Amino acid sequence: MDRVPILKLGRTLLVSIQIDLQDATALALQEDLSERIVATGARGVLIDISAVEIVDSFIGRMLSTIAAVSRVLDAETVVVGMRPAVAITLVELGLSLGGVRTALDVEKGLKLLAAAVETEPDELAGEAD
Amino acid sequence: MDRVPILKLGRTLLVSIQIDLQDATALALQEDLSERIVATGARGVLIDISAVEIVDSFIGRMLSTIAAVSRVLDAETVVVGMRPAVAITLVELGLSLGGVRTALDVEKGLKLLAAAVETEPDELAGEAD
Amino acid sequence: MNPVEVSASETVDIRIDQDVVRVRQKMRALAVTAALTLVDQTKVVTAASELARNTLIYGGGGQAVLELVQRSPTKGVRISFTDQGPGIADIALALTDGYTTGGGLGLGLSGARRLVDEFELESAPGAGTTVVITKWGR
Amino acid sequence: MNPVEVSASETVDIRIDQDVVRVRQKMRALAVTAALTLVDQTKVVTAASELARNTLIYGGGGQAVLELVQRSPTKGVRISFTDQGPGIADIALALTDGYTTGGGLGLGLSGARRLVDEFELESAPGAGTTVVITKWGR
Ligand SMILES: Nc1ncnc2c1ncn2[C@@H]1O[C@H](COP(=O)(O)OP(=O)(O)O)[C@@H](O)[C@H]1O
Ligand SMILES: Nc1ncnc2c1ncn2[C@@H]1O[C@H](COP(=O)(O)OP(=O)(O)O)[C@@H](O)[C@H]1O
Repeated sequence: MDRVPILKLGRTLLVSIQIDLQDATALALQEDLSERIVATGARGVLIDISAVEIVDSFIGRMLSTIAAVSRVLDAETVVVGMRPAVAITLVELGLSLGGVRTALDVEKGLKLLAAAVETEPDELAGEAD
Repeated sequence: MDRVPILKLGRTLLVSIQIDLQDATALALQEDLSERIVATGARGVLIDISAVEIVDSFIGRMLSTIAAVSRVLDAETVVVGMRPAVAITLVELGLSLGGVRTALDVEKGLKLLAAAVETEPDELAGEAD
Repeated sequence: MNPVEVSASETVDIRIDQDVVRVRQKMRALAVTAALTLVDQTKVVTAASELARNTLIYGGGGQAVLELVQRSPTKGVRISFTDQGPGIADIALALTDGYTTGGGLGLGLSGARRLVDEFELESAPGAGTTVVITKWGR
Repeated sequence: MNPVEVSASETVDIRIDQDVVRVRQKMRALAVTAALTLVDQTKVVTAASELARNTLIYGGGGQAVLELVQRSPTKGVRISFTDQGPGIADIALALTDGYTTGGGLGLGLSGARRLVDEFELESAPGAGTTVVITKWGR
């Protein structure tokens, strides 16, 4: 089974899905990400799916689960680069990806994550000190 | 029945769950904490679950209830140290722990509580959500 | 209406996780050959992925047959999934959004049906399951 | 598909609160023996905890039977809960997220099902309830 690599950039974990995900790989990514969030104290997760040709209900669920798990672990997830054909298909399939934040591209996604982390109360207090 | 001890550190109540919680113990903790918040005027509650191997719907509900009750009593609750496997399982079980603030570890949790207390509610009101 | 002609056909065994990926890839290649639009390619590949996973998980494995079809002058793709698994007792229920017996999202059958032009499901308890979907070019 | 073999089995009575904790602990030990991943151990223990509580609260007590199972070459764990309680009249409803007759979160049955690989529920009003779940290694 292939494994999707996870990169760390400051307080953000970066994932770029470049392969056609088999279910076991998707599950492993979910678990690897949760572990890395806890191990690194990352506050953001950015998942680039611009190379992903289809998102079926299994992969869609993986994205929702990653978003929910990261939230429980005090990190924010953004999914970027979804292709228009994938977005249309997802909607017809019946998946809404509720709870998953999306952005157009990596740059916009990183901005969104930076904003989410900067407005945290502890950060505000840290600056006031 | 075992009882989970509650420690007081300044204006914060500290709980570290070290045992496999039976339901009655979870309920007792919920009640003990409410009483101690009122008795001590604590402004923060920190619950360390780093030793907790599973959070099922009963324990998850206990955490949500503690967070909600403390809020009503003018205190903030932070849950820290959730294991990655617990986070994934919680989400698949269907629990979102909505309303429960989380942080990576005790240190980050205490910072978060300090910030919440220092920044008075009316100051935060403009920023919230 | 003109009759449907089959001009190419290929069989894929579905035994392991990775076979679901193979079905997707072969379905994509065929959809490109049939000159489906990018959106239609994506839809039929997604539908095939859902059904291949069902064949594996609920059917205990089986086969997919991919076909290039033509009903002059329109080209299209067809894929049939067959398994000898437990079958489906209540087909209408299985086709309901959100219904699952396995802890999925319950969108595989219902969603796949929405994504294609033709959808046939044949199943009975103990007699296995066959699903055939077709997507036509525009 | 190879047949399922049972290689170890243990019974736990579920009469009091503390028995739910015992089920969790024994389930964990068995999942470790079956070499499940940490995440899969956590999932099956959590599912067992939900079902043990239902056996106690709704079933009025009962039994859990824990088994180490094997379908060559895969190992797994299975746990069955049985009670002689009032049973469940509408099983589909009981399996719906959020449905509870007892003031719970209504996630016990539906959530447990999502956490495991196989889930069987047999129940009828007056005839008690049996739930069997299985989690396989990867
Ligand atoms: N090939 C099959 N063999 C037996 N049962 C099936 C098959 N495909 C689907 N089903 C049944 O139909 C239900 C709904 O399927 P689906 O809509 O794909 O949702 P999901 O895959 O999320 O369970 C499944 O949970 C299963 O009970
Ligand atoms: N062993 C059982 N015996 C009788 N009824 C049960 C049993 N287990 C579950 N139920 C019924 O199914 C409902 C849903 O159960 P569940 O999903 O576990 O939610 P909860 O435990 O929060 O009520 C219960 O409220 C109860 O009515």
